[in-house]
Amino acid sequence: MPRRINITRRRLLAGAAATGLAAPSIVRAQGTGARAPLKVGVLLPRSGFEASIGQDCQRGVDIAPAILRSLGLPELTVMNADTESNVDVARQRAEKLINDGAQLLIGAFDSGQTTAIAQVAEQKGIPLVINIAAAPDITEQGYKFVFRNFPTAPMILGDAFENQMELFRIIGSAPKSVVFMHVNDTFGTAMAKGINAVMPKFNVPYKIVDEIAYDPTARDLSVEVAKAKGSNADALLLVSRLNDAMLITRELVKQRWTPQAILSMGPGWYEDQYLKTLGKLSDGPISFVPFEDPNKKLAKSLQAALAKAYPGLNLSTNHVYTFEALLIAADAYKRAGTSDPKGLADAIRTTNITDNVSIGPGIQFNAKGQNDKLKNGAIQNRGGKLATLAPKAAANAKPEWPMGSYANRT
Amino acid sequence: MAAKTSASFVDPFIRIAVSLFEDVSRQTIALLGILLASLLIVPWLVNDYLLTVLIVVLYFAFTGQAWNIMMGFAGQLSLGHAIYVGLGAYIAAVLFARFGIAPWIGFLAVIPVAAACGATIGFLAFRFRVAGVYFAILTIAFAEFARIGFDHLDYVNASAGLFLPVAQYARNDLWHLRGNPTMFYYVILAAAAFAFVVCRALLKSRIGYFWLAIREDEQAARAAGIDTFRYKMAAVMISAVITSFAGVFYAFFYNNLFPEQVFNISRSIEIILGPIIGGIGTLFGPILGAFVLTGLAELLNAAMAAIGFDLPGAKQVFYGICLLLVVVALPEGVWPWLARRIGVSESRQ
Amino acid sequence: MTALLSLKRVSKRFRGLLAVDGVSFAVSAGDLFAIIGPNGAGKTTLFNMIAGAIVPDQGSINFAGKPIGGLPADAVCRRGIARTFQIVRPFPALTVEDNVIIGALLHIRDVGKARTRAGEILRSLDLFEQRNRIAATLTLPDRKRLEVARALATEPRLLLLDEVMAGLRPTESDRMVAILRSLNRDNGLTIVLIEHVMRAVMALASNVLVLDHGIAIAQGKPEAIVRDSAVVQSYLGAEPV
Amino acid sequence: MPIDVYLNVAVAGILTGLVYGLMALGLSVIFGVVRVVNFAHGEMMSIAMYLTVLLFSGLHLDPLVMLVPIAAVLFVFGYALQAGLINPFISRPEHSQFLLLVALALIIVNALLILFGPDARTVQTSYAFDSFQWGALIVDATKLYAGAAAIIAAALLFAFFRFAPVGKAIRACADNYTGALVVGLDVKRLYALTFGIGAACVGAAGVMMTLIVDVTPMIGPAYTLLAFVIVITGGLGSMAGALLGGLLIGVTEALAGLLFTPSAKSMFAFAILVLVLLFRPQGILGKRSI
Repeated sequence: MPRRINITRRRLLAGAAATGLAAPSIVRAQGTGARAPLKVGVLLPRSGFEASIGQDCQRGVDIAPAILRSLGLPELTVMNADTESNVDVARQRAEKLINDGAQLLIGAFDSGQTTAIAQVAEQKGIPLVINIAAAPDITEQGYKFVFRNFPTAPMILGDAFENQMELFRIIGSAPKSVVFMHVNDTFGTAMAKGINAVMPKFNVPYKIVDEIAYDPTARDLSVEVAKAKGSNADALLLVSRLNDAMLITRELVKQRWTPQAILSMGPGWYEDQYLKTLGKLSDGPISFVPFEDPNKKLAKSLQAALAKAYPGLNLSTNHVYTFEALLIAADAYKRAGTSDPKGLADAIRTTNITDNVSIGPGIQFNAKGQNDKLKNGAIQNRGGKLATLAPKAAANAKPEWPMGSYANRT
Repeated sequence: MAAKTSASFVDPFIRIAVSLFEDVSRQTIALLGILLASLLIVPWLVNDYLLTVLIVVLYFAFTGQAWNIMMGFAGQLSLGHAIYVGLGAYIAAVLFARFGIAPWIGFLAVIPVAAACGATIGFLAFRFRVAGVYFAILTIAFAEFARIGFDHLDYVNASAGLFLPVAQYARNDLWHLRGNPTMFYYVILAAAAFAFVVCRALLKSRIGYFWLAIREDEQAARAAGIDTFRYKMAAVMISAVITSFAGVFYAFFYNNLFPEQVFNISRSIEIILGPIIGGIGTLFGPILGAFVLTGLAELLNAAMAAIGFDLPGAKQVFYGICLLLVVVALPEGVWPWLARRIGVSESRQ
Repeated sequence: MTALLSLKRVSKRFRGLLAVDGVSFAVSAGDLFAIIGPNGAGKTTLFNMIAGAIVPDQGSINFAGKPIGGLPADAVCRRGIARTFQIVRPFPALTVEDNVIIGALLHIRDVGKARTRAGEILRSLDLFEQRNRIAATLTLPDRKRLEVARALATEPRLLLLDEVMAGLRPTESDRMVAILRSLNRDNGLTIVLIEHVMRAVMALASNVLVLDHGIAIAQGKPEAIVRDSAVVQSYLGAEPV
Repeated sequence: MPIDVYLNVAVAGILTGLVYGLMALGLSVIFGVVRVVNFAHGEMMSIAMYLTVLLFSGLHLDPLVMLVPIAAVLFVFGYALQAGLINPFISRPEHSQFLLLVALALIIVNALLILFGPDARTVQTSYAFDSFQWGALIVDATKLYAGAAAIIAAALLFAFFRFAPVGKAIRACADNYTGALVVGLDVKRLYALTFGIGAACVGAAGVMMTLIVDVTPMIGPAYTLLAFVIVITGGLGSMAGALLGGLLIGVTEALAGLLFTPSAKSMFAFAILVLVLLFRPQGILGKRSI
């Protein structure tokens, strides 16, 4: 805590310099021994408007060390930094972490903050493993030290339609028309832009009768839902966030409309808080999202670790991919046998982890640093738990279709 | 004859240069010299992290100086300066990303747009007698318009964000603003120094006196024959154009733009905190304010890291408390207080 | 000789109240013209219309042969009419010198030359010693003179003074009278003043206009005005000389 | 689009607008009297919202029962804030007041983040999902209750300023500061009272708002801005104006969302604000002040 507030410029610089300059020497001292823990800087938006997600991701970080140890992977020293949901702070924190000796960076959920960090990482030659960020551009910039183990918006869309088609085959029916509602933020817009390009590649049986974009800071979605209801579509196709997913559900109940299905292609509808807050009303929606494969061994141990550390919490996408980023780091460190950033980056490039948590064949990166093998799952809310419906390899339940009327639940 | 013409051509510039430093006390010149010299050699002394912090400091010193023209000189409270940053950022970035046009040329395109935007807001406000808090809200409204508008503007990729191609770090390309932090540091240092000199020149010129008159008492200024509408318009437009350069810098430094980030009200607030804390209407105020605020934020981070206290939000609470204490204890800002302490006189303008 | 300033049937209404009702008068160049009348007679409203702070509802105002009624205040000032305010309004946070420089800059574009000019004016009004003080810290008489100085710096042909003597002690008031007389006689400046202090009016004015309830009830030489029965009844009766 | 959709949306807009109006009323009262622009208004509301959530989850008290006690708590908060911190700032320039309240807002937002965590909190009453149906018109029950409570609270406030001696004194203070001093009113206390009353308004609005929206620590700034838009549209300092502004903005946003893309609906609120500023700078029901 600052003792006094009237700090002169000189004293301020001196103070900052003292904290800043001391760090690199520690790195050099530790960097020589291969067995020393790898210093991993984790940048997450833990305050500001993305605090909720950032702090959820952080849980994935907190439960990771024990699991990694049990896998026989080398120790990691995690250095946490808060980006405050702000691009410039993200950049400054990244510089600070590297300065304090971080040998690898992980972050940062938000595409803007991630890009700002990516530049620092690239410039310093420190590998960055992106936990979550869907903007396609990030891995199209020619970065050499930036890796992303998360699907891009077009990948998410492609898988969503593939899984929907599989679902419709299993059920033997499909909606004829949908209304497409999406939040007008970075992710929502990227998805909305991608949909026209991706959808024609699949023989999707329904037509989009209306597209409704809404404000990410919307306080009230009654108009949006009334408009959707007025379009008389069979089902709702959505890209939303947690808070608006809850708002939309409430409005559906109050406006007495239960669509045949709620098909979500983003966060919100399967998240823990959604299930907890809405109780019985949370049942039914199907989410087509990057998710865990519940049949994988590591997924089970991650679930167990989470249940122990945060009882009552369901595993979320945030936990899964943040954990996997640390997994990638530890794995690369083990194989590289050095904390030299260049060596680490080369090791990451040749990553081939098949025993992972998320759906799909495993973790590999293409030349651009993107894991293009990632697969989404289709998951449905059932009695406060999540059931995986597709793809076949990860499925553990049959779909409930059409969803039960909201009117009969209370 | 030739010598004489060239002398008479150079003469006004010399006179301007001299007039910039006449009636400046020796301490002030010494202070300025020390400040500039230490800022110039800084890249050799500090690591990249501190350099980034200093870039942020100078960025806010620059925008604070530009904002101060409107508020500190002409007395018009703008809470929507993010609009000029955003316009500068988007125009320069789009020109570069789509047509490969260098940001310096891009800035030439930014100037008329920023000036026109400032002129529009100014014209509406001053013609329709929107003043004080109402003017402040009007400026917010325009920044919000821009935010929502850009959120829907497909040409700049709407809210999905605009990304600049990756910077080549191997060499510093000043012309295309691609390079390492040291290059960006000198760019923003030059900009901040330029803004300082321009502001001082403006303040000591006829227009500066007229602005001060308007700030002090608009009706009395009119009675003294000052066409207040015209000079207020000039203040908005000059401030807008200078601020818009900060946007160009922002776009090329961070390499990505999201309307939600650049046009956000919190951006406008960040811009004005420095000059208010430092001392409104003074030339050193915005610089000092930027140092104090960014330094404070980093210091709090470092202090919390040192004691191993990792609680999201705690830093902001302490930061808020510090702001509160400063504004309660030093109503005129830190600089006028400090200037009295160290015996440097900057007349209370 | 044509008048420098002439008003014809000028009226102004505020909500229901007719503040100035068809007032006409003329001021010739070189005149020292006083407007007197009880409180609320419409004197300041009349001033504000001449100076451009208020637009008249009816009537015409001509200055140097051209209509100025309805022009904004700054345009009126640039035509050559400077004013002071009843409640003084120097630029409070600026120095005395800067206050006057601002006035001088209206016609002198160069700041250095404006400063020289401001110095001359401040000297003539005994304010030069105080030039580096902040205006807000001056005493009331000094602030009143500062306002006159700022007005003079705009190089007016006509000076409108709104109760510059009010609140001054007799010695200070005498000093002001001397300054105004010198400006009028030595520099040929035309002055129109609103005044309550009759002693000053009698000492200074060459012509007097008496306003009552917005109507001009008398006009003439000061000696004649004092004898006018209507004036005595409405005004002087209440407040003997 | 069937006509009943318009009807439903318009009614929802009116009800939400009423609650917005009540929130903005607090801002208007404070500005009208104290002449301080409360840039921490939305943040103060989020305090009330968290209090509601706490009491609801702890004691299972219905939010509508908590209306008066929470308004009272906020009154005390507002009173103390004005008396302790803001009072010296009354004569300071706007930017100085602005900074003070922005700092306060920053502290509130982040203190709430530390205390309650980042996740959205909600109050799930037994009637949270009720709605009334009359033919094609479906009205959200919580919005109806909140709207009704907003009208009652506003009516009480009007009565207070019209009939209570203290209310009249405050009005006198607002009309003529020096006059109030001359007749011996304790202006400082009246200012603190006014700030308290404004805070109580926003407290009551916060309680009702929890029926309609979930609360997060970051919710404040958006509501501060919204309150500004409403109050300036309606007329800063005018109580009826705040309610009218709330209705106008509520209905405008609702219909704009229906007719155009909902993601741009707040643009229409700002458009109304700009038009009002240009053609009636004092706001629709405001008095022209100097």
